[in-house]
Amino acid sequence: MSADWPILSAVIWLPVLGGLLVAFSGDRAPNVSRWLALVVAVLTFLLSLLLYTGFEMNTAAMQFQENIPWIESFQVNYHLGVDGISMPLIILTTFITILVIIAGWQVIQYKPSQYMAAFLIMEGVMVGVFSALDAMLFYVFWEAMLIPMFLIIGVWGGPNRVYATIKFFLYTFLGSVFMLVALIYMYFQSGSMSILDFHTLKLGLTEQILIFLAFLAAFAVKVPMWPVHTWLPDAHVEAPTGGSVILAAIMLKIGGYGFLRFSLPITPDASKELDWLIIGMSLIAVVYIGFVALVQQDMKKLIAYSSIAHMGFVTLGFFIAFIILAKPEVDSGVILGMQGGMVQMVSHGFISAAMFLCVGVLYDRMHSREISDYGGVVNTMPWFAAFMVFFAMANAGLPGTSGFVGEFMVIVASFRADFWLAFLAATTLIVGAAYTLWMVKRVIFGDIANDNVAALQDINKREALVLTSLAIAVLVLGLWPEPLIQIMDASIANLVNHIAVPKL
Amino acid sequence: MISLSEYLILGALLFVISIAGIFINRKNLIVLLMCVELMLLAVNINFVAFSHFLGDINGQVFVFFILTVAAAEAAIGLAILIVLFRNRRTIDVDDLGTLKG
Amino acid sequence: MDFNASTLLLLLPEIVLLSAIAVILVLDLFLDQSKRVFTYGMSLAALVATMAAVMLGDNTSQVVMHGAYVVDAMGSVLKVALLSVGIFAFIYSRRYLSDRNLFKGEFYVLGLLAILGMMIMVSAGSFLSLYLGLELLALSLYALVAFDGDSKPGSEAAMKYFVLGALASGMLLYGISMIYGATGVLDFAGVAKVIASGQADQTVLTFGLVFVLIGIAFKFGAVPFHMWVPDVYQGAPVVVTAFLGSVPKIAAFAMAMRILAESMGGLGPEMGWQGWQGMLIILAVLSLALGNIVALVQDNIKRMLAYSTISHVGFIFLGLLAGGDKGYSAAMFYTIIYALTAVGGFGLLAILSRKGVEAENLHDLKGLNKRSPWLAAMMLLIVFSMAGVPPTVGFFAKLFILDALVNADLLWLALVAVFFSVIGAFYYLRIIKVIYFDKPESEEPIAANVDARLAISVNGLAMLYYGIFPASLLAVCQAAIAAL
Amino acid sequence: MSFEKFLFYLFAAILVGSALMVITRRNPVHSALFLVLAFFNMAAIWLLAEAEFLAIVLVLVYVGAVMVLFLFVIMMLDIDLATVRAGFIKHLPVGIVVAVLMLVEMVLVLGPKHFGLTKYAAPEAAPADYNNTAELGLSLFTQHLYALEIAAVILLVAMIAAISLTLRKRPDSKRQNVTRQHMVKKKDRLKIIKMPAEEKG
Amino acid sequence: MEDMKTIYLILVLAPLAGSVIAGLFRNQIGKAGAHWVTILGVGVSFLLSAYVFWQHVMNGAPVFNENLYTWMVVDGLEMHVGFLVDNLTAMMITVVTFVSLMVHIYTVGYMAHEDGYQRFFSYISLFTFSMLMLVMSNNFLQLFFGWEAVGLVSYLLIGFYYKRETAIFANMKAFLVNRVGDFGFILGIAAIAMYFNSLDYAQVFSAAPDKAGETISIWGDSQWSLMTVICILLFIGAMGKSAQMPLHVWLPDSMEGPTPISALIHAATMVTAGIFMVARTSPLFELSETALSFVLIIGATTAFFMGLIGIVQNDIKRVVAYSTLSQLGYMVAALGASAYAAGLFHLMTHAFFKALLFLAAGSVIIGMHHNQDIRNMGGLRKYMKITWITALLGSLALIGFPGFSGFFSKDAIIEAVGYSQITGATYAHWLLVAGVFVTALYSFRMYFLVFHGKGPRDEHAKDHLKESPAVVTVPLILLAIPSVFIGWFAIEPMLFGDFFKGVLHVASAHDTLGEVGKTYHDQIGFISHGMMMLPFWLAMAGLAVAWYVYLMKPSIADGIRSRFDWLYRLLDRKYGFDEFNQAVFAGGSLFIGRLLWNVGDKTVIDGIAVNGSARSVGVLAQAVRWVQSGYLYHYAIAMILGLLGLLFWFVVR
Repeated sequence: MSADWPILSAVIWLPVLGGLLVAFSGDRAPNVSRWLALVVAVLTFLLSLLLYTGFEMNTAAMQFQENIPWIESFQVNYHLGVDGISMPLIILTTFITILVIIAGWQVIQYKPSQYMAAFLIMEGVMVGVFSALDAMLFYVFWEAMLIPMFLIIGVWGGPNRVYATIKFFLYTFLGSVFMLVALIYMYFQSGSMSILDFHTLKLGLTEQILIFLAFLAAFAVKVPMWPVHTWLPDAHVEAPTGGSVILAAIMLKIGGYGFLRFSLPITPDASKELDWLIIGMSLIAVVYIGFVALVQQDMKKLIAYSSIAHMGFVTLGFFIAFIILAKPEVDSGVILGMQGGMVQMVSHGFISAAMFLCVGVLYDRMHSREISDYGGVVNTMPWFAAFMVFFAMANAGLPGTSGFVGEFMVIVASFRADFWLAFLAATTLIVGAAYTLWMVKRVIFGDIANDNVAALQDINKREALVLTSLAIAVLVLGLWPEPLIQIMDASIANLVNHIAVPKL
Repeated sequence: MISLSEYLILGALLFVISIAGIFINRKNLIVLLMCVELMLLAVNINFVAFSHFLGDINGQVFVFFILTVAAAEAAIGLAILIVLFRNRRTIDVDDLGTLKG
Repeated sequence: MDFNASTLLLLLPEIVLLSAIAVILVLDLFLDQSKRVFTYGMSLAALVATMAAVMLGDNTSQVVMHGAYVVDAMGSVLKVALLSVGIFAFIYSRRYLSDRNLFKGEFYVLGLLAILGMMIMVSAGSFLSLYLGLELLALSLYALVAFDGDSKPGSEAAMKYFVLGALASGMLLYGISMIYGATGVLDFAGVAKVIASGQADQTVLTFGLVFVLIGIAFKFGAVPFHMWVPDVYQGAPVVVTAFLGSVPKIAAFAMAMRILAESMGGLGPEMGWQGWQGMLIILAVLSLALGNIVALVQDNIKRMLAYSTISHVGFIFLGLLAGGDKGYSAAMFYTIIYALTAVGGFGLLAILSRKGVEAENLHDLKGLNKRSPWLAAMMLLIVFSMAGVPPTVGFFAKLFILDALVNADLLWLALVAVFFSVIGAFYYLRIIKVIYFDKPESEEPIAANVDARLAISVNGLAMLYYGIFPASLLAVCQAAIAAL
Repeated sequence: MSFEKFLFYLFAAILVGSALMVITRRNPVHSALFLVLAFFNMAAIWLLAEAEFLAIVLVLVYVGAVMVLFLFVIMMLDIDLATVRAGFIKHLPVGIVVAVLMLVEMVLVLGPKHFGLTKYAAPEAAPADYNNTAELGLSLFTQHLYALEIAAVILLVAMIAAISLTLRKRPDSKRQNVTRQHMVKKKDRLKIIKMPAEEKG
Repeated sequence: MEDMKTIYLILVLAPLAGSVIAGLFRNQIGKAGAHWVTILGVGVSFLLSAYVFWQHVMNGAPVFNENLYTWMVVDGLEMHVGFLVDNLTAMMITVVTFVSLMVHIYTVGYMAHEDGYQRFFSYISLFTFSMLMLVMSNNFLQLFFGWEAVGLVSYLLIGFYYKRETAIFANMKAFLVNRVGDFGFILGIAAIAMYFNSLDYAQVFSAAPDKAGETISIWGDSQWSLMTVICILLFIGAMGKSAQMPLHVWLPDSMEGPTPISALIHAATMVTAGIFMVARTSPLFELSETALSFVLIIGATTAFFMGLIGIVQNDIKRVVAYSTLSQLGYMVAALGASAYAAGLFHLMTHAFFKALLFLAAGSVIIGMHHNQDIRNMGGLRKYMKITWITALLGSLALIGFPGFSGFFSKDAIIEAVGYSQITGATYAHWLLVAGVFVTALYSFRMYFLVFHGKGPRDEHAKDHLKESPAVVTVPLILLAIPSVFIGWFAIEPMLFGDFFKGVLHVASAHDTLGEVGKTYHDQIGFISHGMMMLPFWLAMAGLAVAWYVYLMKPSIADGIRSRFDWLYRLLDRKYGFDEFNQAVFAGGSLFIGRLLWNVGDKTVIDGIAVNGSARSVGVLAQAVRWVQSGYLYHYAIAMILGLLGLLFWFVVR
């Protein structure tokens, strides 16, 4: 389906231009900037909903396509389009952005207009990443994300922000440049920069493996996968709440999305050849990182590590496909795993956002993220505590919340691959609950730990609004994931059919 | 007869001497400038020799321009030297070490 | 004799510029210091007029003046580029110079003469005119570096620049003499013809080539012929650095193209490690490595940007050595963009410098975002463009180079290049860091003239504009290279 | 060995020797003078290569102008000779090694293998009516007109640069302004002040 | 069927509605509003349950199995949310809603002066909803949902007194230990999903016999029976929820929650979810004798050894808690012996009498002003008549005094296990028999210490001792009725009739209840038969010993304690499970976590790889920088060396 008017472009450029406008509005009248930003964000969200309403579920083809030449001599086109894989992520992006803007309403007093602008620009660029069908366009958006994020963490971040931002930037930059070389290489092999053309490009195994590794460098850093994950805790700890939210809720997803859009379809044979690597890294993420999360003293660090562990499920879900495909006696589970990974991404988008917002709520009041500075918050902030416990439970994968769905699907799927894969993956039930609940216990429960806690005010209406909307999202997705599954079904099935056929 | 090779090796000798001069003269910028003149001389002999052996006047024309430029260069070089000396009261190369790293 | 009046028409840009220089030189003598701005205005007008002459002129490929002067599209494009970058450099200089009692006509005259030298280099058709253009440029630059006669670093830098520059031009001449000896001609087309015929002694040619290449490498500032770059960039007044760090790169590119591609093309990429491709590979890799690594530990921005220049030169070399239309046009694109970027970066430093205070250390940029968000944003764009982060144009410049490398089966070089780019990103981030993350040391607002503000805005936004629409400039470059 | 060759080697030997002197002399004045000697010998060698005009120009321009300029500057800048040679010996070995290596590499290329008489036969002596100067002049003003113009500009640059660099208005130096001296009027110099007569007290 | 569907929906959602209202609008509706709205919700549920029970059991309504909505369909695997209502479900929902209703009413009195009153009601209503979802599910997924949801509520309620460090430690412990069980459970579900490609009970059960012979390779080439693997995995889940050794450790600690919770969740309903689940999946368990043996041994072991600990406990609630553990062991053992009906039967009777005992204990605690140490009590029968009587009835039911409900269910289990032929049956049988003595001993030890003897040792408490209010005592009475009588009425249909026909599958080889049934004629006959068996006499002996040792001659108790000091300490430390877990699992995890963090993340990845490479680049930069010395001759030599190098490389070579 091709829309009569370029919805995708609108969803990309409206926030970008709106962001520039907000930045220009300056800080003389901060409320104007804030409202302007909110209006832009809401409009963008509404626009993005058109993608859902106009979406055709039963096809794997790209929809809402726009294709105009950009750099003709390189066959680089401004080619946009969405399928069932990218569309939910776009809506997630536009949704979360609204929350981020509301969450930063009062908290951000230093240059609020730039803050809001950075997030809006970030939003547009991230939507661009999800909707780009041209590899170069994708890469441009991909890298362009770094700039606003770098500033968000650096300008509004914590005391150690310089180390964190530079680490964040260099890590991701290092990862992605190798992807760039791979893209260029494929451009010469195919004579086109279209991702869809790459999908059908015939490549030898060695080529595929090298390309796969280049992609891996980019996506593994973004996801992030062990052992290239250490930027994430640092970045999260230093980032302002909104930055953490966007980072966890969306930017990490871009890595996972990259696997689906690039690694798997372009280099299926290499993916198959190296599936053990990814699966190994994923399981290490789940188990190792789980244990590491357990001993964190800093709430944000803990949640950051928890994010890494949860993202391990995503990559696991994607790559067990090859083990299942290699087992002739098992005839299903591939789609289940991939869908599981996707659901996990969306769900983690909500939950991690909520968790970081919760920490943000506390941080705004006490200016500390140390678990030991808290204790008995429930006494003074009962409503907040309710939210926090709810999201903690979702984080621990409680059925009925979205956190369960993806994990469940991936575990079920990985069982089909191998008992021990499922076994190790399922340890998250225990470890994930352990670190989450232990934190909740130390922060929320108990007697009032100190005078600061005693002076806490419960959440205000704005915070409640943000947390409530996330809670609803988490619940709805947990109780009825079918609509999301339906959106993705055709695209995932198509992808699975595609990777099942060797390219060699 | 004098072969081209002999001219060229003479040029090479001058060239090498000028290079060595630049390296071993650490105390006096003026000698450095003279070394540069020596190097241009080495080049010029090449051109003259080639011009002679190729029977082509262009080589000599080139030398003519090199001489012109070298004169201009010397003027500017010495002017800079004077500025430098005015500022620092020395033309010791070893003292030209504030810009580094 | 192929000389007639219409030939002069082809030389019109140079003639216009030279006439303007003469007029300005004389008029300036009669101007009071208070009216010196008139010289400035005339200089800009001269540049604009020259640019108009270039643009309106015929640029179909032809060789005139007995092979000394080449008219072609590449020449025109490069001339326009260096004139425009020159305009930026002039605009940034005004307030800086007048704050320091350096606002003299000589500055602009020397600058214009340097530009004239570069234009001569750009359209040089023989080694002779190239050499003369080069010397015209170099002599003007030596003088400009020492322009602030009371500056100790300035005179030191000028001396170093002069000695090393003379050494390099000596080597270049030695190389030219060898090539002349091997081929018997001095014009590029003739050399190319002799090489193509296979009559020339290969060893002698290569021998000459090494020396010539050193001349080119020196002009660019490629490792190990880069030693002057940091010292001169740091020592020269920042407005001179802005000029010298940007425009001459375009001329150097032209020089490289004329010598390597046009005349010595036969020793080019198809010869692989036997020809200049191999030499450039060595220089490029060294430049990328050294430039990026040493820049990491610099606190003086001018010096940091100097090392950054060295690394960018590595990239330009990569494009050149990749060869072919793709490689040359990528290198051309890169060079033009780099010049534009560099002039913006140094220009901003000039804007930030106040009377008696040089903005040249990293901490001088502290909290710029707080003091002037707009200037900070422009610097952000410029720095990210240098780092090669999309959507700034620096990314596409690098992309096209990488593309050319992959095309030339030099994938490993592409990987080396991107690897060092990542290392290099670190020091660019340091600049962004001080601008955005740090608290300003003084809240004093930045006093910049309207013209400088306008120029820096155009300059910064150009990074973004060409980043979003790189195709236009790229097409121009490709067309120019294709017409060679 | 032909006479020509003998002359060549003689001049070459003096040339190289004086070049070595240039770089090794403690006193820059001596260096400059040896450089002059080198130029003279070079001029002689050029004569052997039938570049008469250039040989003359070298002597006239270089010895007559440039070297005088050098000497002038050396005299002007009062240089402390005692420190000038320090460290010379220390760096000499490195310099020699580099120079020898360099020379070996160059000679390998420039040797008879590539430039011997078999490759480049010695040219016939020019006919008697051959006028090197005229030939050069003809070439310069036709074929190399463009270059000549550029050369002119280069000289202009040298002029501007040298003047702008060295000419400085010192704020503390006192200078006459002749125009203003001429324009001076009586009333500028003399002021008549009317004072009331003193009263005797 | 549509109307039934509506009824089921209302039945499930009414408590949820009550919970949400009480939770979200707690300030608006106030305390009274909270308990009214939730009691109303649960009351509706109970009435509808009773109706459903009547419809199914009395009127023989057909089994209801319908999906409400599709949770998701992916990769050919359909997952729905739906209800399966048969006799088993009907019995479960009736028990659950009845006990829940009682607890709701009781709570009005028990919690009257506590903070978080509304929150409490919200929680227990939510629990009722979750439990109903669990038992009414027609598929494994929804079962798991309810399974975890009750776990969540249990977590919330154990930590109800969130200021108390022990409470919030206990609730985390409970959740985590349950998670260990769920870990197995979810793997079991995954296995089912893989081999049956469905999670629907009906589909799985009907396909199960075909899969009986399948094997699964887990480690190397060794082949395991698929059914054994699935069943053991599922049972691990049950071990967590139903607190079987070694996953029992959370249950005693869960007594940190308010007493009504102990009654509702940690005695009557939630902890029996494991029993329910195994019974529900009996078609699978019947296919694996290995799994059944495993179940049997675990159950019997829990039954005996946990009972032993009950003897040395002094906290009134903990005694009951260990009793619960022990009784759960009995139920599990019944399952292991394929006497599912007996297990469920005991589940039901236990639900009543254990809820009764807990609530009675709660009543005592109210009377004693939250002093829970039985050594401080005594002679309470004088002050709290109703509590005393009902507690006595409950205790008698617990020890299996003939005629009481517990007698029927427990005797049936012991007999059934006696008939079992599978591996470990003999071991299990003897432990269960011995357990009867232990049960009687700890039950009546507590009873005598609390209600008999010379009045409270705490003189201060004496002054305030009085009977609890009606909201407390009425539920006691209401619970006492079924505790006494339900066995009499239910034994015949449930154990030997066709109450569970079509619900529970018992392979003919395992039909132990059938063996028991051969000697069964009627209730009187069963009682008289039972009174001739060893368990009855052991129970009486236990009662007598308790009377003698704790009431008549307390010095004997001390003597025994000092004589068997090692045993006492072993029991007092609960065999060291807690210490072991704390040291090995909690401590080990933290140790591993710190190790991985400090060594793995901080030192190797960040320290060496990331910062190390940054540092080495910096060192390199400094080194190269040193070459840029500022001296002209160095610069020149660099150029010359460059020239030399290039010449050497390209010309001379």
